[in-house]
Amino acid sequence: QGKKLKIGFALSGVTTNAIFIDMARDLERRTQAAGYSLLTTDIAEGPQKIVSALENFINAGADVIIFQNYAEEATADLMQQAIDRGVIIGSYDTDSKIAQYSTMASNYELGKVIGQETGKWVSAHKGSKNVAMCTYSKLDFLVERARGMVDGLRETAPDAVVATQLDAGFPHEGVPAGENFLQAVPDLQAVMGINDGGTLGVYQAFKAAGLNKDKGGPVIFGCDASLDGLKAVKENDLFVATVDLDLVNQVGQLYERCVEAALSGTLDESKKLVIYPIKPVYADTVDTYL
Amino acid sequence: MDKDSVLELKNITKSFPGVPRALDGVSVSFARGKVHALMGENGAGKSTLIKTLSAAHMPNSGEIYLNGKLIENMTPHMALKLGIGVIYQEFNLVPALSVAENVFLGDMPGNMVTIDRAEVERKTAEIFKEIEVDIDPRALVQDLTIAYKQLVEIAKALSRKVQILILDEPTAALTASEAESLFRIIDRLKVRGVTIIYVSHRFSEIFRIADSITVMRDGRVVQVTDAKDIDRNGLIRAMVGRDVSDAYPRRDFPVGDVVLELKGVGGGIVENVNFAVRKGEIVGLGGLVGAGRTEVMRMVFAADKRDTGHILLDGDEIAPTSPKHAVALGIGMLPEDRKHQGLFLELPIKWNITMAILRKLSVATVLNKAKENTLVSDLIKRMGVKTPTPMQLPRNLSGGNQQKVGVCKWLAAGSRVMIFDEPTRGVDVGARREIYTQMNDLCRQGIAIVMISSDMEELLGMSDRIVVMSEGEQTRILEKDEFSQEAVLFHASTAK
Amino acid sequence: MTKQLNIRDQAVWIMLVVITLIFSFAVENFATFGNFITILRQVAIIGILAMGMSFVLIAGGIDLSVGSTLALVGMVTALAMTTYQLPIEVAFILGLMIGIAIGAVNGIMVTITNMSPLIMTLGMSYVARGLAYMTNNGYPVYELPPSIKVIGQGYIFDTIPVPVVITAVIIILGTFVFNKTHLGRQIYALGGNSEAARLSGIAINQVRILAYMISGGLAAVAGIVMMSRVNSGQPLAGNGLEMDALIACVVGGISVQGGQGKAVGVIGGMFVMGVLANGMAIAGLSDYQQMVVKGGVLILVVAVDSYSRTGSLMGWLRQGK
Amino acid sequence: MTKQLNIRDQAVWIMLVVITLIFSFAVENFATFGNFITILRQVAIIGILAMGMSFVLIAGGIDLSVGSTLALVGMVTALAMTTYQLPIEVAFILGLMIGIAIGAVNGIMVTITNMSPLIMTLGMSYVARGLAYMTNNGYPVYELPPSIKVIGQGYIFDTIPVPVVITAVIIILGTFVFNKTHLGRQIYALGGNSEAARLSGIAINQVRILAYMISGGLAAVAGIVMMSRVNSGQPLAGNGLEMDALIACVVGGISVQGGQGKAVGVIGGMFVMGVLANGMAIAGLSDYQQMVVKGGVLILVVAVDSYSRTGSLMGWLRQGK
Ligand SMILES: Nc1ncnc2c1ncn2[C@@H]1O[C@H](COP(=O)(O)OP(=O)(O)OP(=O)(O)O)[C@@H](O)[C@H]1O
Ligand SMILES: Nc1ncnc2c1ncn2[C@@H]1O[C@H](COP(=O)(O)OP(=O)(O)OP(=O)(O)O)[C@@H](O)[C@H]1O
Ligand SMILES: [Mg+2]
Ligand SMILES: [Mg+2]
Repeated sequence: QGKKLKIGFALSGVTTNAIFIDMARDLERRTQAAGYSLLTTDIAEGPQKIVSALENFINAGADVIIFQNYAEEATADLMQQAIDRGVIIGSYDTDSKIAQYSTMASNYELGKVIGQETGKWVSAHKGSKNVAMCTYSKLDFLVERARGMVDGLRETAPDAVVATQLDAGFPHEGVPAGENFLQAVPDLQAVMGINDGGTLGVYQAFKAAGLNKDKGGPVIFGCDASLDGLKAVKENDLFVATVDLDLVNQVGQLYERCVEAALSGTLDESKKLVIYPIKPVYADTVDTYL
Repeated sequence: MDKDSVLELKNITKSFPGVPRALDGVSVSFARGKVHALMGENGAGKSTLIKTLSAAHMPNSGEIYLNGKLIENMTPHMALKLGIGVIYQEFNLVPALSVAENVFLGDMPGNMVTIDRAEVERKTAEIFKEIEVDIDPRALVQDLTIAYKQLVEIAKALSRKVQILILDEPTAALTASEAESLFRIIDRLKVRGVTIIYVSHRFSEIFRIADSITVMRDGRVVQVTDAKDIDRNGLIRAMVGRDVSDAYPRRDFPVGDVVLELKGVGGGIVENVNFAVRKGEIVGLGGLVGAGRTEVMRMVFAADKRDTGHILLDGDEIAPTSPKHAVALGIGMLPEDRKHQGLFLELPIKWNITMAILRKLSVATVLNKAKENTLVSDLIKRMGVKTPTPMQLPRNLSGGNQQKVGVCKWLAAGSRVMIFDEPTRGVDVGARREIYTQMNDLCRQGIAIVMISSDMEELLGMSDRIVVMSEGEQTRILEKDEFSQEAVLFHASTAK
Repeated sequence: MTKQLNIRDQAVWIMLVVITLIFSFAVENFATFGNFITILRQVAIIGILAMGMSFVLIAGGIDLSVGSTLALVGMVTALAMTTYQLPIEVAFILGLMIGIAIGAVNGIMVTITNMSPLIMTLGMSYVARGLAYMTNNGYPVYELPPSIKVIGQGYIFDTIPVPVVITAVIIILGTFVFNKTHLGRQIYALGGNSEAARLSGIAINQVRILAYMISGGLAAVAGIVMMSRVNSGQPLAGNGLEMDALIACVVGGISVQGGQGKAVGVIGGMFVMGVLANGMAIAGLSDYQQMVVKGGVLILVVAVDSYSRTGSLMGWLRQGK
Repeated sequence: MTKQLNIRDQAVWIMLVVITLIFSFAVENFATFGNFITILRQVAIIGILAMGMSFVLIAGGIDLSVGSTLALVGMVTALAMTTYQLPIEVAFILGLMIGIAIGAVNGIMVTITNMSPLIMTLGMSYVARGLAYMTNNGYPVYELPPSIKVIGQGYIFDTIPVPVVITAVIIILGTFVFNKTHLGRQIYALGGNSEAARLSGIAINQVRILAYMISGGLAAVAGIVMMSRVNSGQPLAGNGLEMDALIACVVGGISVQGGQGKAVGVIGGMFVMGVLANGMAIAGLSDYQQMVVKGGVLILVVAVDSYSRTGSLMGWLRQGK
């Protein structure tokens, strides 16, 4: 006890994506309160960046490393090396064979929930059954999520078709994507997205085109339950739902487990893998998240 | 075919966009061990002919025979291998490489893979010794002045075992003494059986070295004679198609008050230069290569930094801080290196000519294009710039015509003091005469002129006074009655 | 000469027509009025950036900082209007001044140190991007005053998007500057041969700095339009747009060597890129395929353009063999 | 002259020492042997790319396709070894040949059409990146043969990482080529004045194409090292590394204007960037701060380097005013 810990934290999008920034802020708060130091690195540039980040964390003398472990084969040796030195590793997004603790929701399963919710809506409403999709094909775990989205949609709306799809992970990418959706599929019924960022841009484009719920404009399903996504849901217009993963809290808990282990030297095997809950958030429940 | 003929051209034609007949069925042969002068007005096609010989250009049609053998699909590499060496009118050096590496560029001593640097430098030093110049083989070419670059070009051509050596205006940037050592080299090569093709606008040189003279006009060979069978006037007539008075045009109007005065100007290698120029007067600056003439006048124009001394304009001290400032004060300067300092090779001739007077041509920053057009076509006509249209790019003009464009720019500027640095470099007799007339015209309008020239005849012929410089210092001011080649040379080589 | 000039100036237009025709026939829903307006709106921002970039390119430089400048200006302007509650006009002027200041720093540094503009503006792009993030700790800025939406999302006469009008005005002004004013001529002179320009009495330092300031200022305008289009300040906005703007210029015939090209080519360049991106998106090409096609078309247009200027393949090949 | 030369060649080394000292004193855990080795390993790949890039830069071109080439080669090599079960050596040769082929296409296109190398290789970078994704539908390739791990992760004498050895060998070879061989000097000549080189009988087309092939080939080597370092083929690998390689070259004194700089500067350049990135990360600077510092240092080094060559500030300012 009373030890000054050093925490390394690496996520893809931690500099750019609101929900991930929220996580970093949360950890900042927690570390500051305890008087620990925190190193944060964005690893969106790909696995080579994870490798460098881990190397740097290890050399910096980190006691705990939490990172988005989306390419474990790339980092297996380094992770082992860190553990051998007594570092506690928290694996985010992957059930790690090596890390002491993991927390995750399978990206495929997550995608499935997005797809299922969209499908439910499509089935329940009259319309063209044409669905557009925001993807982000540069990162393979998001390719995986998109696969789940398509399968989920098919489950709950067998007659729906993914009529068009474009890469859009951020609002400024979502705006032109939304415009193109409208042009490519004039009778579009719904849009499902791999996250909130891109779909918020789509939402903006739809609003700019004068579409709204009353006019029967295409509805939007996001993911991540970011603050801005939740606010959009609360407007109770085209942005119908987002999906909550309790992300900030889950990562916070992962952090607490790792810190506990680092301080006490013992692991809580019962919490080795925590799967976070996946819950769609609609306008009626949104207030509990805000 | 002539038995002595080394090189024979048959029916060579070459066209450029906008210039359908740069070469128009040229047939000519060059004999072994002879010096062939190639003469003609600016734009006659001399450089183009040379470039087809070295495969810098591909001719549209025609045949080239070397030692009686037809050469097909020539490349520059092949031309060099066949022993055709060329010193081009425009420099072809690599600025960031050393002098030695430039001399042996494309043909460096060494084995298949590696080069032998020491050998390169040793051999270069040898060549410099032979041609009696003093350049450090390890210096970078970018640090050399234009005249030294020319000497490097010469060394470069000599570094190869040539059987035909082509020189395109090699002395345009040289003074008499460097030129003389070049002639001695040519004499020696001739004895070894090397064929020389020599392009120049300087008649004295031609009669000094040429065995035979080939005259071109409008892309055609109009006359081939033995040098001894033709005189200067005959040659001019053959070139220009009319008589051009040989003497320098006279100025017979009074000179006025002092306009520009230099007092103790120094900076760089230059120290303590003092002279004055009056209204309507041409002051010549003479000296050997690297004497610092260009440098002095660049300081006056504020193109380079001046360390000491005073410059007076109409008796008032001025301290121009930039060329823009100098131009605003009424000073103009035609630089010596037209390719790098004078022209915008990729911008239309028209734009080139008005570049120094954009402000005058515009009202509230908007250009008056009608005014620009009349001004430009007027100047093009007056100077006889040979171009299909004012929108032509200077890159596509012959060397002499490029020079005329540069002169036009400063004629347009209407400065009160004009600095001409080698104003007729590469310019043919006819056009030379035109430039001189224009300079006299400027004098008549009361403009003061400083003329830097390495052409002795021009210096003696055009100047009212000659300031002679040597190694950065002013050694003597010669008045008109003291003018002579010997006097200039004597003071130019006076050591400090 | 004249004939050659025509081919070279037209390469981009020919390509534009070809691409448009292909998409019109091959892709359902492409050739509609609505989509035409969509394309216009989508190219507007690139058009503004490209117009600014063309000043720097023709002056013999390059400006890779425009994408980040756009983001920083968007963030600062958005924050000024929200967190700091400044009047909209003040926020806009602040944004513009930041853009111009960034341009001035680029220009002054390049001028004083004579460093490569590529590196200077690349470095500046990192700095400006980092600052854009830092202004709001990485978060976007939402809840802008509703009245600014008209800039990015509004229409004139109910059909022409406001950003398109802004771009059109900027391109007309830019073309005027290049063709009719002495500043335009001086920019060509600077890019064509800076030493000759200096010795012609042109204040090349001023002209160069001005060119970068224009580029920075127009990046700021683009930033404000983007902010309004996305209805928020986004720190990642404009990421990579510097390359798109550069491509629009080069495809439009403006040489990265400086001193060459016509500002009007920017229009052709931005439409080639815009039609291509929109057409492929509507056709449903995957992102991967889009990358390949975009790269291929870029190479093709510039290769044809450049080749038509430098003349015969075989001649060239033989020469340097 | 000699004095000037010294300053100019040493700017990068002085900067390196300064940065290293600052980090050593200010940042705990920076100045350790382990971290020194880490930095070496982290710069190795950039060093390989930068060495290749320096050939193209000195020849007067630029190669923005190396990052994508690295990814494509990594993917193809990985697939060849896994899905297609080819022997490791065959897969490596295949990867190398792809890199060299990409370089050849770059070089040939630039040579034939005389187009801007910036645009050609930028276009190629899109194409190669798209292809890298397409080879395995956007997914990485895992489960490589264990034996290849040694290339990216192994050690020699238990201390020196294998990638570092590979980089060292490549830099030594590259320096030899530049300083001692005909090809090296011809590359300088080509970059310094291509027309002079041509008329001196240098086969400039061949030399240029060769330079691009070397760059492509070394990008392929970097791709194989990267593949082994991350123990998988990754379509996103090398993203942005072309800029880092370019920066390493320029910081090391290699001019983007061509014809100038020393290959050995690449070492200094890559260490400045590597030490900076590592030191800031260990110091716990945020990514935003890192961006700002990286941009600032880039500007600073190149500005100082360039300024020390072009001489006095006031003189320059006065002249072009
Ligand atoms: N690359 C080119 N493109 C277009 N026209 C050209 C080109 N090179 C030369 N010309 C034209 O060909 C003609 C012959 O030019 P050339 O350079 O051979 O003349 P020259 O006799 O060497 O003249 P000078 O004495 O001025 O050097 C001129 O009309 C010139 O404008
Ligand atoms: N041996 C040399 N090698 C290289 N440069 C030299 C040498 N001697 C003098 N110089 C340079 O020559 C310059 C002076 O030349 P400047 O151009 O002013 O002379 P100039 O009389 O106009 O002669 P020219 O223009 O014919 O060379 C100085 O900058 C000096 O550094
Ligand atoms: Mg000529
Ligand atoms: Mg001189």
